[in-house]
Amino acid sequence: MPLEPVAILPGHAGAFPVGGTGFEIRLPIFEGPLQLLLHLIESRQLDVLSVPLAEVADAYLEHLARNPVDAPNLSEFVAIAAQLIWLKSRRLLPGELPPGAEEGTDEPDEDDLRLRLIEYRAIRDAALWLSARDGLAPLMPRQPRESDLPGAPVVALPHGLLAASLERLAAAPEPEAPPSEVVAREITIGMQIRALLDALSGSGRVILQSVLAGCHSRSEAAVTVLAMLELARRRQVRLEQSTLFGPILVKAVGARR
Amino acid sequence: MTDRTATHDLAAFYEALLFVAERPLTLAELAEHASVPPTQAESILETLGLELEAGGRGLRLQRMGDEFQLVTAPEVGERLAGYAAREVARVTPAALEALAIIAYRQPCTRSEVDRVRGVDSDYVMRSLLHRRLITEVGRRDTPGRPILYATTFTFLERFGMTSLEQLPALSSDAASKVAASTGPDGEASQIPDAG
Amino acid sequence: MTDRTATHDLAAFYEALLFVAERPLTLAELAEHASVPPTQAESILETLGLELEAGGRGLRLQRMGDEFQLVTAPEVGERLAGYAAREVARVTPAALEALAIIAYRQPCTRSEVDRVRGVDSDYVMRSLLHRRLITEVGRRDTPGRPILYATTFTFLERFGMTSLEQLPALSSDAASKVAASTGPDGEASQIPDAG
Repeated sequence: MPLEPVAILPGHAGAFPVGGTGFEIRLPIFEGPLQLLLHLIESRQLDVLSVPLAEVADAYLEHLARNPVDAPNLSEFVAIAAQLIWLKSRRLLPGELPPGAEEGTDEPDEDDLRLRLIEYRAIRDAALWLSARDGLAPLMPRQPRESDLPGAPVVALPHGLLAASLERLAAAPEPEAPPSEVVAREITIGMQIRALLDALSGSGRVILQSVLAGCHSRSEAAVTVLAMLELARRRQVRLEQSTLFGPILVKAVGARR
Repeated sequence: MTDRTATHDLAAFYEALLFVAERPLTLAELAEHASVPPTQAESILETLGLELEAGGRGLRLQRMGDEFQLVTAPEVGERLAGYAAREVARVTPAALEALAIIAYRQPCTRSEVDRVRGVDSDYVMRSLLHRRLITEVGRRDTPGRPILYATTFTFLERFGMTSLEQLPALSSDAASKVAASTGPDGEASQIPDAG
Repeated sequence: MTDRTATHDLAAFYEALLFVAERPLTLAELAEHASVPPTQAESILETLGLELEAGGRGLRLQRMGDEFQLVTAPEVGERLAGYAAREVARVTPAALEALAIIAYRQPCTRSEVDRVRGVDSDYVMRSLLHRRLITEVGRRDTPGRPILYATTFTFLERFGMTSLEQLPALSSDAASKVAASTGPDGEASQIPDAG
């Protein structure tokens, strides 16, 4: 069969069907080469475990020639096409089989591809299982309420705390004057998350205030705090503070005591 | 399915429903959610209450008039009190700042709090609302009609005060910091109809 | 008081504690609140989980790693879904594949997901992160220090499971393969030292 050019879709254009009233793009049908290969095998009611994969080569190439492939995954499609063509060529030229290899036994390459297919099939089945359950019978946690906690005798906080809090705020240096034009923010939450994770990679715990002490600007400190909160939200760290305004202990989740 | 199984299943449903509900539910609502007449809903709730009690569970069904809610069992109250005391005592510096700003300049909007603190206060405001330390008291009559917040009675209790006049005077620096920043919301001192 | 009664009482306490807690609690926290060693806390939690299930209650104990929370029972999920009437966008088939790989192999890196699917999974991973179905849990200690991902409580809640053990076994040929295979990043089973 003559090889035809493979149609290519730019970027992710086809991977995300655009839903809506009467307007839908749904291309390509197969996001990955393994998905396509598995479909070709199963739609012919062949057994993944025993079908010589070379037999599926033509169907695979034909599909590739007719249907566009999205650019990011093109190389995977082509790599598997190449593997299939190679498998087929070996079957067509039995004389070329390496000595010792018997007709009909799997070549190492075929083994690899078959194992990938089997692995992928298991995941696809698991995904189908998940799909059947998606949101149908969700387990719901509870939103806590103020009234949950019994009116335990709480020691009243000194109201001077409030004024002290404002005095501290007033004493803090004013933020730098806003720049006259928009400049790229030099410090991102992502950067500070990495910095915090690095700091945690040693003992698994770090005092927030000591990290903040190393910050060069108010905005860097603010971003660091946001990064810490983000990590807490993702449950990667736990925050502990035993006394008001005391040291805030940041602990990597899973860190031993 | 026997009647008893059906009742038990509906009791489990009510337990879950009351667990996720954000407020006590009325008998009428509970009946509607299970598509049963109120009398049957009542007997299902009775079953639930008995099952919780007989099983020695950590939760109980509480009835107030025709409203129902799940609450913690009295047997565990003492143990929980220790936990509760620790939780309630947790006021973060950020929350304290926001609370202080609101206390001294109430009523005020969230963006005023943001401006004084120099950072976004969305989360702390929600946590203060959740703890009933502040409450919405109306809207400022400026574009966008931002919500105005004020402190509550719970706030006074929490800080051992009987009135706002007991708040200590601020230093001039702090006072100007709190008072000065009026922003796009308009006049900070304009008090709305709390209506 | 017999041991069994003591365990039952503590199970009731844990039920109440998890009911009022603002977030999932860790085994260490639960042990601390009951003043028992973690191993005992774990067996109390096990008792609680079994009692809830055996009693056909409307609630279940959910475990993710060493964190625990109470959730509604799967049996009432369908009825409750009607109550909550939350319009949830379904997870796309592509994202479900990625999710399945992470669920079975966690913690794992993006390139492992890419490799099993034979497809670039950047977009689906970001969408799973955004929906909080997966989360970053650390980095693999191999060149490039790739980020490791794991599933979350939201994942369990959404797919109606109380623990990862409820995932069905992978088809037998593949199970060993998926568990054992190593990606380009190196050892799949190597969990980073969290500290």
